Amino acid sequence: MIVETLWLNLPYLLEGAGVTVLLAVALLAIGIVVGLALALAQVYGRLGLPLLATLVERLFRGIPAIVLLFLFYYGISIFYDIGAFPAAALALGLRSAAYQSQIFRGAILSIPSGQMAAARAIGMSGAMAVASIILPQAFRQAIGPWGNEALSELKDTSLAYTIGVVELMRQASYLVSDNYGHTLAFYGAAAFVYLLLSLAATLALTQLDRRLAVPGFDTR
Amino acid sequence: QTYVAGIEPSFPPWASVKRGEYVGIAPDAVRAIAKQQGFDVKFKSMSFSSLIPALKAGKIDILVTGLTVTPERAKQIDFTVPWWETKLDVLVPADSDTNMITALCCGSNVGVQTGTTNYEWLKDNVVGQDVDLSIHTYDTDTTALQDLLIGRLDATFLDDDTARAFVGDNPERIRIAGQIAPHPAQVYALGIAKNDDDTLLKTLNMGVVELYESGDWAKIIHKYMPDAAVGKVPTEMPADVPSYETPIAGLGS
Amino acid sequence: MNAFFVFAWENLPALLDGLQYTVIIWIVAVAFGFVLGLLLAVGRVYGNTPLRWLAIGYIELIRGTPLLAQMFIVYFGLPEVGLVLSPLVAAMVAIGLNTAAYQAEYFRGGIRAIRSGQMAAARAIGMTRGQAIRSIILPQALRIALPQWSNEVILELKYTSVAFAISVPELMGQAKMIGANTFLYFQIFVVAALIYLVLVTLVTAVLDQVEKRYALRH
Amino acid sequence: MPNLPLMRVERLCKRYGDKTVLHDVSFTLGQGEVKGVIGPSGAGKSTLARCLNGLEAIDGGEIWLDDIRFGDRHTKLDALRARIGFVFQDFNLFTHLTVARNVTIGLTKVKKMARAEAEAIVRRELARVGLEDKLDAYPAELSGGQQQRASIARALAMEPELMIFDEPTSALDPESVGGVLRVMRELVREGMTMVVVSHEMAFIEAVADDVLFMVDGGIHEEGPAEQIFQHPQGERTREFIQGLSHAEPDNVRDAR
Amino acid sequence: MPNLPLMRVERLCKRYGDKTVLHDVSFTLGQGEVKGVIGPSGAGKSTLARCLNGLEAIDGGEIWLDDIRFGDRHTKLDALRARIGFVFQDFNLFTHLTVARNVTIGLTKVKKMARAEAEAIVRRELARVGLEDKLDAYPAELSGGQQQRASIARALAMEPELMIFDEPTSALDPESVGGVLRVMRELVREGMTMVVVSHEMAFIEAVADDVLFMVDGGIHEEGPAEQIFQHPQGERTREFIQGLSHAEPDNVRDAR
Ligand SMILES: Nc1ncnc2c1ncn2[C@@H]1O[C@H](COP(=O)(O)OP(=O)(O)OP(=O)(O)O)[C@@H](O)[C@H]1O
Ligand SMILES: Nc1ncnc2c1ncn2[C@@H]1O[C@H](COP(=O)(O)OP(=O)(O)OP(=O)(O)O)[C@@H](O)[C@H]1O
Ligand SMILES: [Mg+2]
Ligand SMILES: [Mg+2]
Repeated sequence: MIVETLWLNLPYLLEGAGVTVLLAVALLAIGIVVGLALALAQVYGRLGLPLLATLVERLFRGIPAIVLLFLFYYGISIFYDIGAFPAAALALGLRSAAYQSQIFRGAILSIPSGQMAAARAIGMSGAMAVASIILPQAFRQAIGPWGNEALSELKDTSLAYTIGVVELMRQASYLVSDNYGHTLAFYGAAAFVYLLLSLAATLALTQLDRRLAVPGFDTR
Repeated sequence: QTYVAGIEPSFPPWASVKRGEYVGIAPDAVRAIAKQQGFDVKFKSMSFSSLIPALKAGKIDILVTGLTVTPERAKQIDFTVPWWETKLDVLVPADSDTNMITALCCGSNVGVQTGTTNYEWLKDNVVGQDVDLSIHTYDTDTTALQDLLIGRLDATFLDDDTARAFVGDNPERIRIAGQIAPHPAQVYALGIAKNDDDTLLKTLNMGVVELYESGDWAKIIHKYMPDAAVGKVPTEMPADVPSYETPIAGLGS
Repeated sequence: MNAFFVFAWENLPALLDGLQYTVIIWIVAVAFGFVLGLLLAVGRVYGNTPLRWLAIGYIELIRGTPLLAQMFIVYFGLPEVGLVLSPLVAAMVAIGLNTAAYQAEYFRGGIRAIRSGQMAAARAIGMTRGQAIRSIILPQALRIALPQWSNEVILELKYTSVAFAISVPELMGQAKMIGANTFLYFQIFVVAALIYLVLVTLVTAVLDQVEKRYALRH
Repeated sequence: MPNLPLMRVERLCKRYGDKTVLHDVSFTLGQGEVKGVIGPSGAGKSTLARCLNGLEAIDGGEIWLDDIRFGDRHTKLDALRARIGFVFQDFNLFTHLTVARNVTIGLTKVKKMARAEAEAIVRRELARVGLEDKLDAYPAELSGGQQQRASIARALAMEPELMIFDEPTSALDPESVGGVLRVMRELVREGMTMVVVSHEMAFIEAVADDVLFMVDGGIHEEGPAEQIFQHPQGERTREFIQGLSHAEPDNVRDAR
Repeated sequence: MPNLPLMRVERLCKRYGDKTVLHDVSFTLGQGEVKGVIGPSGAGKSTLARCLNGLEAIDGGEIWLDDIRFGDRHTKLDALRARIGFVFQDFNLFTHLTVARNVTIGLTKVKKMARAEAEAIVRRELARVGLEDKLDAYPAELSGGQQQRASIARALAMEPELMIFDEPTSALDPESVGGVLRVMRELVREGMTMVVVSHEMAFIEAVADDVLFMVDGGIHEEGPAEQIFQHPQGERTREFIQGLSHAEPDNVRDAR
């Protein structure tokens, strides 16, 4: 019976999974762009910029996601009628940006300073050197920790239900509340879907790691 | 006119999701009222904690679920006239000999969903009365019940309707040990934002009463709870709820 | 605004009650995850093939599934095999098992960043592999992993709120209860957020000091 | 040989915090001139080399390349650096790029050259340093000497008017040194203007027109290579030149 | 001088994958003997040094230290290594520990010595290499030469019966080389048994009793230092010894 219920509700679980993936991709994309900007500001910024970036990072790492979701959904609504999905992508994306900034910062700092000097010495501007010499190397260093962050976020998309984004976990909990006594079965099914998604992500990252592998560095 | 109804559909038989559709007494009733009163309704699902901010931000217009009326809550939102009165059931494992009395004393572990008025009732009427009892609070009823089955709990407290639904599904594992009729009465109603313009409150109040009078209310109730006795609507109105001051919006005296 | 402060003040005791659970779960889980995470990372890098795959399997399984599901398995699943844990212990175990997988990956990153000469030099003065890993590799790997590991520590502080699902009345759970009573959800969450923020700021300050104190001089 | 001065340094000063690392350094560098820079460790040779390329901001004095003054507000240091090749002691090849890409990246990014055109230059420059068969190797796959020659090719590809070498052989094993010095010697023959900081005294003596002997952040003695090595004037210069051989002649075996 | 053989190597072979890096290497090392190992890059000198210390598993042949054979099932390689000091080209000091802790860690962890006792030894060994004032410095705060001397002290503190040096000076700037060679020369005087892989030919010539000239993974010529340097027998040896001076005598300035 439970199998049948699961089968009949598979489309909804998959629909939830679709929302989960979409939200994860959106928030990670925001996280990369903003996180990178924060990291660059922290490492290379002048005047108050590093301090400002650190402040933003601390704030978004410190405030619980649920409050960020409220702020971005109901707060922005005062000026602009934002949808739940974009609000969630923005709130969780900026939160992820704070975490990602630490990952990128660590990676940038691990690149020997000679690389920057050499880039400047052939006439590159600072920005050019960062873009074509420092970051490509830093990305490789960042892949491992970034994977950790991406997988956390994949599952944290479930927080978005708070403001009404119905994703995988919520579809599962609908089933749980409507079919009392099968908590483990439905959450188990959801967990299995997450596992498949995560393994796909890990595999993709491993491929990327191989692609970016450069002789002279451990690739295992 | 289209109203957006905020719903947390994990509270059968009042609100749940089946195959992607919002079902349960509350959404069915609101659809019927909408038809009668000539407005459109759109449902939007979100977590319970988000319903109130959403209402205040104008993201939704009506709270549609098994929403218990309390004077405390009435400071933040307006309630329509109550349409259901519920009792508190004490659930115990089917094979246990715990009764109403032993469930509430003697080192008993009792589970209850947080944020429910059931929890409030327990706190107000049992805790601090020098009884030997520990209360465990749960995010959802289902987790509390699961713990009852595992044996971490001796009894759980929950709304009569929900309790019946659960027992109906698992008669061999859980039984109802007894019922408590709290005072003041626990009643359900729809919620809306506090607003100077009481058009919506009037419409809904009228809708609730007309739905009851047309007999459709009883049909909806019986669809989800075949054996339930349908009481008069509006039911008893708790004191200190501003929107219940006479004249009641939409209902005259 | 004034009303907000009154409200915050009135409910502060309840939140602080919850905070105790949050902090205790967090400390135990992070410590437990630290030890297990180190073992997993070492197993994954230096272990023989079965051990390596065991570590990989564990890490990917845990990272691949939601904490809530893991917590339900520990809380509701283990009793099936006769192990009934109290909510608090179950929360510590579940969160500890979970964070171990993430911490392992940070530590592994740290180990990978150490030049192979360090191991060779340790072996050359007669250390066993175990001794070399313990006294030479890990102390350096931990220092390297520290900035990114701090992400995990802070994240975990907020993940303790999942324990509310199995009836641990931690900080966020208390806030939800108060919210349900008063319907002042947003306000109470903001108060909770401020408490988290203070805690995170403290933790980050400590970790910053540790990072500075133990920074590897290259 | 020196004719038009290509570079002029006047009363150059450089501080790190409180510490003055260079003070009152002045000299001129003619077109086609090879200037050797020698001196004990910590004398400021590397700092000077980095200043000449605008890699370090200066705290006093002036550096001119032709008629452009470093540090002027409208001076584009990036553009200046593109006219000066710099070879680092520890090569600093871009680890994530192949040898060929290491050489082209300055051409395509800085000089905005088309990829095809750049590749022709790469082949020419890598052939010149004897690495025509290493186009697709990564830096980590090369020996130290090969890495240094690749980094020379990277600098040469930009067609610099001046090459600065900061101890280009001191991170190399003795056998790799030969190859690098051979390439440098070739450049000298072609008439490249060069500043060479090096501990390879024999080499400096052989190729440099003029030698700066630096001590404690200042120029202690400047003169033609022959004068510095054969007839040093300064006390410190003499000591330094004489103290250079490590393999002290006493045969310790006999002492056992 | 060689008397009792301390170490015996017989038909040693070592492969990396398909590639044979050492083949049929045999020699003996007497108590108190200093063995120099020279040869072109890639000859297998470092690999040999690492095999002698059990850092690499060997694929054929035998290595004996006294009457203990490497690789026997009941041979504890860890214990063997504690009897052999190894000095790496790039020092490999433990980055996270002070100089003093670098030296004590082997004593406390491997020899289970009490902290206080170990510290006395540390002072003695660091004084011997002239670093008595650097006890609390971290490796990164030392110059290359100081780092190498600290790493020698680390090895010496274990009171090894044999010291192996793998190009201990080739990562150093020329001026730091002197200090390291001085310490090594002191060890020679004290009668330490040593294997020294080095490109410092003058040094090898001065201190080694016997020299192995390696080419392509084998011993091309072995003999007393004087023979190898002054009267090399093998064709390759002669070429190698003659090709050592980089500063070719032709004065390129004249060719311009
Ligand atoms: N970034 C820096 N901050 C502070 N002091 C510095 C810095 N870089 C160099 N110095 C100091 O400046 C002085 C000159 O250093 P520099 O590297 O120019 O000497 P050098 O002549 O190149 O020595 P070597 O032969 O050892 O390379 C040294 O005392 C050094 O400690
Ligand atoms: N880990 C390895 N895997 C494969 N090949 C290796 C490895 N280590 C060394 N080799 C190869 O073994 C050969 C001998 O290397 P080794 O480092 O012993 O030479 P060497 O005589 O010490 O040279 P150098 O003077 O450059 O240090 C070289 O051809 C090298 O490429
Ligand atoms: Mg220098
Ligand atoms: Mg070698």
